Amino acid sequence: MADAIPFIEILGYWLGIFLTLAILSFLYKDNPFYKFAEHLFIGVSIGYIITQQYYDVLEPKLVDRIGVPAWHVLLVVVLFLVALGCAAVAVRRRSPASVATAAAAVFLLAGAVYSLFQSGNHQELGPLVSSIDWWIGLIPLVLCLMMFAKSVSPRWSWIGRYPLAFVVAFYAALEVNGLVQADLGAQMQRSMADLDREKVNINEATPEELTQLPGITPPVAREIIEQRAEQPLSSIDQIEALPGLTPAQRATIAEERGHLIGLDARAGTEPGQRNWFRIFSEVLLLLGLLASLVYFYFSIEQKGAVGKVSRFGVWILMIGFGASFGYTVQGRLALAIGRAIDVMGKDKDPALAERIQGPLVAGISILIIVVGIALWELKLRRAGRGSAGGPDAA
Amino acid sequence: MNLVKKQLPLLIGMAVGVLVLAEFYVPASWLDVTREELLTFAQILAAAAFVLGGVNLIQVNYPKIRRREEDWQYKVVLLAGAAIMFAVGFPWQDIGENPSPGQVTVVDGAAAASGGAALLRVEATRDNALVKVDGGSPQRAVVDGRPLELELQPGAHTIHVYMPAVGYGELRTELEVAAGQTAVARAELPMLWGPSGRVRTWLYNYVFFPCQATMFSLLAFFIASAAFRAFRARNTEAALLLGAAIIVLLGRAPIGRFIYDALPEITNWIIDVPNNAGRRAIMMGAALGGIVTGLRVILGLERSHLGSE
Amino acid sequence: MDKGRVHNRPSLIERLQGFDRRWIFLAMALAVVGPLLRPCNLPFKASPMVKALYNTIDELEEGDVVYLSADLDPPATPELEPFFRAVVLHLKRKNVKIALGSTWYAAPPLIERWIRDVVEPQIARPGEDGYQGAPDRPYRKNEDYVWLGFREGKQAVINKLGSDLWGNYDGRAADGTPLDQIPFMKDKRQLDDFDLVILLSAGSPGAKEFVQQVQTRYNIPMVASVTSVMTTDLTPYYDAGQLLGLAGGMLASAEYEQLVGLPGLGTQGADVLNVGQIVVILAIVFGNVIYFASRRRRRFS
Amino acid sequence: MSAGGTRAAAWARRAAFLVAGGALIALAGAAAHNMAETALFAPSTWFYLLVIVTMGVALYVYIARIKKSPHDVFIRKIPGVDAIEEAVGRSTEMGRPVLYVTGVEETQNIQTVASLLILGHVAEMIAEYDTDIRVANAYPLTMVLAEEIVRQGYANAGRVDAHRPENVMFISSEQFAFAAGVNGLMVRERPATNIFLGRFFAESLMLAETGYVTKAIQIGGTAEITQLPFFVAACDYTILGEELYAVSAYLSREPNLLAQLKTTDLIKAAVIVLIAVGALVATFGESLGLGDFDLGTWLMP
Repeated sequence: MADAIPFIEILGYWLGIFLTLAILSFLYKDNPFYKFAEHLFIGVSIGYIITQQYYDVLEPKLVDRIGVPAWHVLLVVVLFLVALGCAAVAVRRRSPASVATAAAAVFLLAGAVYSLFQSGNHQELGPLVSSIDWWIGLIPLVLCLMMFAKSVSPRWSWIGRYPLAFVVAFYAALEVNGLVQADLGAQMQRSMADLDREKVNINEATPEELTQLPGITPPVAREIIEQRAEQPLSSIDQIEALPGLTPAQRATIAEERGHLIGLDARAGTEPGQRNWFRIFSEVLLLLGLLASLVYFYFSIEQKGAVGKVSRFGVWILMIGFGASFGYTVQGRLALAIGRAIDVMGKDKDPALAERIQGPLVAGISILIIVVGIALWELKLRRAGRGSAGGPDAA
Repeated sequence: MNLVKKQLPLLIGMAVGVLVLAEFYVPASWLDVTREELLTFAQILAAAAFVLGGVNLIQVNYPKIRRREEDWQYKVVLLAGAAIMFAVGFPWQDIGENPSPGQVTVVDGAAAASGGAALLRVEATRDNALVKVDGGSPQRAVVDGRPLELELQPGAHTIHVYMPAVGYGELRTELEVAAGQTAVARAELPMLWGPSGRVRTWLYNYVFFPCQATMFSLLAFFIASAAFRAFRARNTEAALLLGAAIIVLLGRAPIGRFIYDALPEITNWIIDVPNNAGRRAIMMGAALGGIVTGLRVILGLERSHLGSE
Repeated sequence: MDKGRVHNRPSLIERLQGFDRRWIFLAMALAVVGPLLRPCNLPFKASPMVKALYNTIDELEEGDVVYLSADLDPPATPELEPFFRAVVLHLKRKNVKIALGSTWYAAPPLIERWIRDVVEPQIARPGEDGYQGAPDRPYRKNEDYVWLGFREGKQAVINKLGSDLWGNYDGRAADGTPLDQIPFMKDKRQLDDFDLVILLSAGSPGAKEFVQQVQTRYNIPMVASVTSVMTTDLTPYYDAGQLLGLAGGMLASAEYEQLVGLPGLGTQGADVLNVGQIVVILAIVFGNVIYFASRRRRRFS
Repeated sequence: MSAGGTRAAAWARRAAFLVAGGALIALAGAAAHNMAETALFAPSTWFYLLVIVTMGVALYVYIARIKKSPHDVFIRKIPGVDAIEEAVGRSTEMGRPVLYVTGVEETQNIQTVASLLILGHVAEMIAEYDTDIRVANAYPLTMVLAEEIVRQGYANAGRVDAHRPENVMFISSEQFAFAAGVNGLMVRERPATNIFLGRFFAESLMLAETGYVTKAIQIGGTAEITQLPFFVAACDYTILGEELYAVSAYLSREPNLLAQLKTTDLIKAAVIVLIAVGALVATFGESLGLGDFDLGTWLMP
């Protein structure tokens, strides 16, 4: 049904392709196309964030709970503050103007509160207001308003400390409890494990233990359990030869064999079989962990034996960083691949891709951007400003 | 004023912190209830902070336009983008009467239908509308400028008329027809505004989405150049990092197996053993650091986040 | 003087060091686009962490309910969308109900699109090229799946999911349907009530925060598919049994596609990864060759 | 003023005492009230509570001790810290500003807190050297704090007049818009020193790369481990993970921070010993006559 898709959508795809290339033009240098796309994106994202946060969080959690439109409550709060402020000034200076303003504010406030109760749309407000729950619902509103105080006047910035103190302490407490369990406790527990864990005895193991083994999927595990009920297996080779397996399963198991890290290393047919490579790995895991912890121990100069240990720890850390680097490169590449797939229409229905003509549109966009940048550079050169800075301008 | 300006916020922070901290260790139900409330407050404040961020950005950018600072034209684009996205995010159709997506009426007489069948006529106001009957494959509602007519077996049917794009109302009804009757589905399919509305989704799909994704994809290029120009085996540590990186890069690509068939296994071992050892040490160290910093905030020993007078 | 002039002329190595990096950008662009035009489809096999994830999901039974948290934004789609498609197909084949939620504001329109493209229609049609294994069936909104929407709050929202999922979503789905009218959600009051939690994470808050805030505390069965970048951050959690399976990045998504028999975007991308990664490796090697060569020259002169 | 200040402080202390005492009494009372239905304490959490309480107590003890004799505290040298002053000096010579990026997290993040602490000292250093600073923030709240902290730094150096609030900027909370904004800043203003401290995600590479090209001295530090390889790669000095927290203590010699470092070290030493003992017991327990005793499970049932 690609032909039914409205033209405005196709136009959208074209715009997307153009913006993609406009941003990629940053790779040549910072230029008006990039700046345009960037600013458009920032602007759109601001509008997007505000509306999304309002409809998904502020409306259900704040506005709906109060039961009246937020602006109405806001009005009451503002009027209240005005009245309070004027009253304070009036008491101190005894000025008639502020007395009058305060009186007016109180009058309006009374009106606003009255309308709160009387407004036809919110007849349930009466019982709401009498519940403690409703008043608790006002607290976050007040905190929000306090947060906005600084935007109104820098002199009020101290008001913002209340919500800030709340938020920082709150998240700190959440994080402390999370860290102590997941990142400290659970990791300690894992590190205190038996270094010499025996091979999984396939004649005794539970289905869960079996499926942990390489190449053993739940159906294969069921086969093993059936088989061993009749007669215990005498070697790992027998798994491959189980009668109920599909050729694909058999091929997978054959691929996963291997005495160092494969199936043979992890599974045996008798109790108490040692897995020497596993022991080596577990010991290295433990020593590497302890040495790296020593590196992050700050109360001792890293000389002599301690220095050697922590140097070993740094090596372990660096190998880990290398692994991390490899994964990160892959992730970044995937981002570019994703854009290429999208622009070339490889992820779309062929009929739709036919209508979009991604590569052609990309070519035209590149042409527009190249000509545009050339003209822009020409103009800059005429103006005597030389070439504008870009990522390679050093 | 120091009390109101400094000590009281700190005390509130302490109280909140202790409550949330204690909740995990003390299984008292009132603590649970309090925690739930506080969680909601925190969520609201987090959302409001984003709104504040938007307001601040406008506060920052508007003077730049007024003062005609360098690149002020782009700030206009920025503010216009924000204003448009903000405006289309409001569900305008909710003001006044909500437009209906259409209705189905069943009338007697089905001239074009063969004996014993009923007829469905779809009168869609939009040329691109699609029709699905009983969850089958979609059909265009307007064929060569004429409304689609379909034969229906007598009995109950579900009719779904919709647009092949997001942000329109859709007509989804169940109807019952007898032989010789005609069901007329008038589908208005009004365009919707608001969070899942037409224009907002369009802007998300074709501006927000490609821009954000492309911003990230610049990294693929930067990483290649960093690899060429900055990634050096300056010393043992860097050499180890490099070596592990190259092994993992090869081992985590399909081509690794063709170079040396144990490469994926070696990669898995690097991830499982040295990587996990170092990573776990960092994790535990960071956890300890995080706990103490958190405790300092909760105990009120840390007040830099509140700024100074 | 002559000598000095010779010295002033940039040597090959010095010229290579001043090499305009935009050539590398161009090489990278070609490395990404080229293999898409000419795929070579090298085979690969699933790694243990991905297999563990697959097995965990395979053990679910008909009628089970999973909570799928998609904490991501557009840039994560190349890596996580293939996984989403594959895992949803897997769940649909097993007739498992899905509750979708998110803690990222950038996600909702994206997830709504995925629901339309992947969750609602039938994706594995028998007899169609490329698809292997059983077909799935179309999923109906609020009967087979529910889209709960997005809520802000970083750790707070995750913590809240752990203790009061209904409260977090204010008792209703994203389309406004009250949760107590959705039969399979009736007794799913908190994360612990679900049979499995599947995380698709592109950063923070994400899998790490889920493990910290709820998994360890309530001992919730949890698996995660994350972007490549986050993978090594999370392997200790997998190793310690906090995550029952972990898929990291595009290749892992491709491996999952292979396991469920739905070759798609991930498999397409895995092909391109080969060339891209070789380009990066060559860049590292050449960069270092130049570095060491210039260092030796400096030492001699 | 000072008299009023002390009096207010005294009142504040009294109030704090009252509130804290009241909270404790309330807690105890409510707990007692709840005793009938639930236990006062969840026994399986004893180890976590022990860790937290020990840390809290150790923190106070260390603070008291350090206040008494601040110079007895030993902290090992942290490579990369001395580099900050050197880099600021070079910036002064070149007459170019120092760019300080506080990371892309909000204020509640502990890394952001550490970064802001270090910012205070950097700002003071900069005021003393009479150099310019630019602070880039990803969140409005961070900007608010950073501005006050920089102002305080200038004040400590006695140069409040030189502080310009517009040098502390909110760029964007959209990660990549932020990176692009900071990159633009680097290209335009060409800071001679870039300091990236705090929590960083994918943008670390973009920042460090552009900084590398503008030939700035770069100091990078984050506890976000996935980003460290890039800081190691492209920065002149790297502050690894937890060292970030140590730096703020090292620079300020402030009792609070030193106590924090000492407390972590104390527990860390205990953890090292516990893990070593636990692993040995688990492995050789049977030959030692301990049977199936497992320290890990005993501590955290």
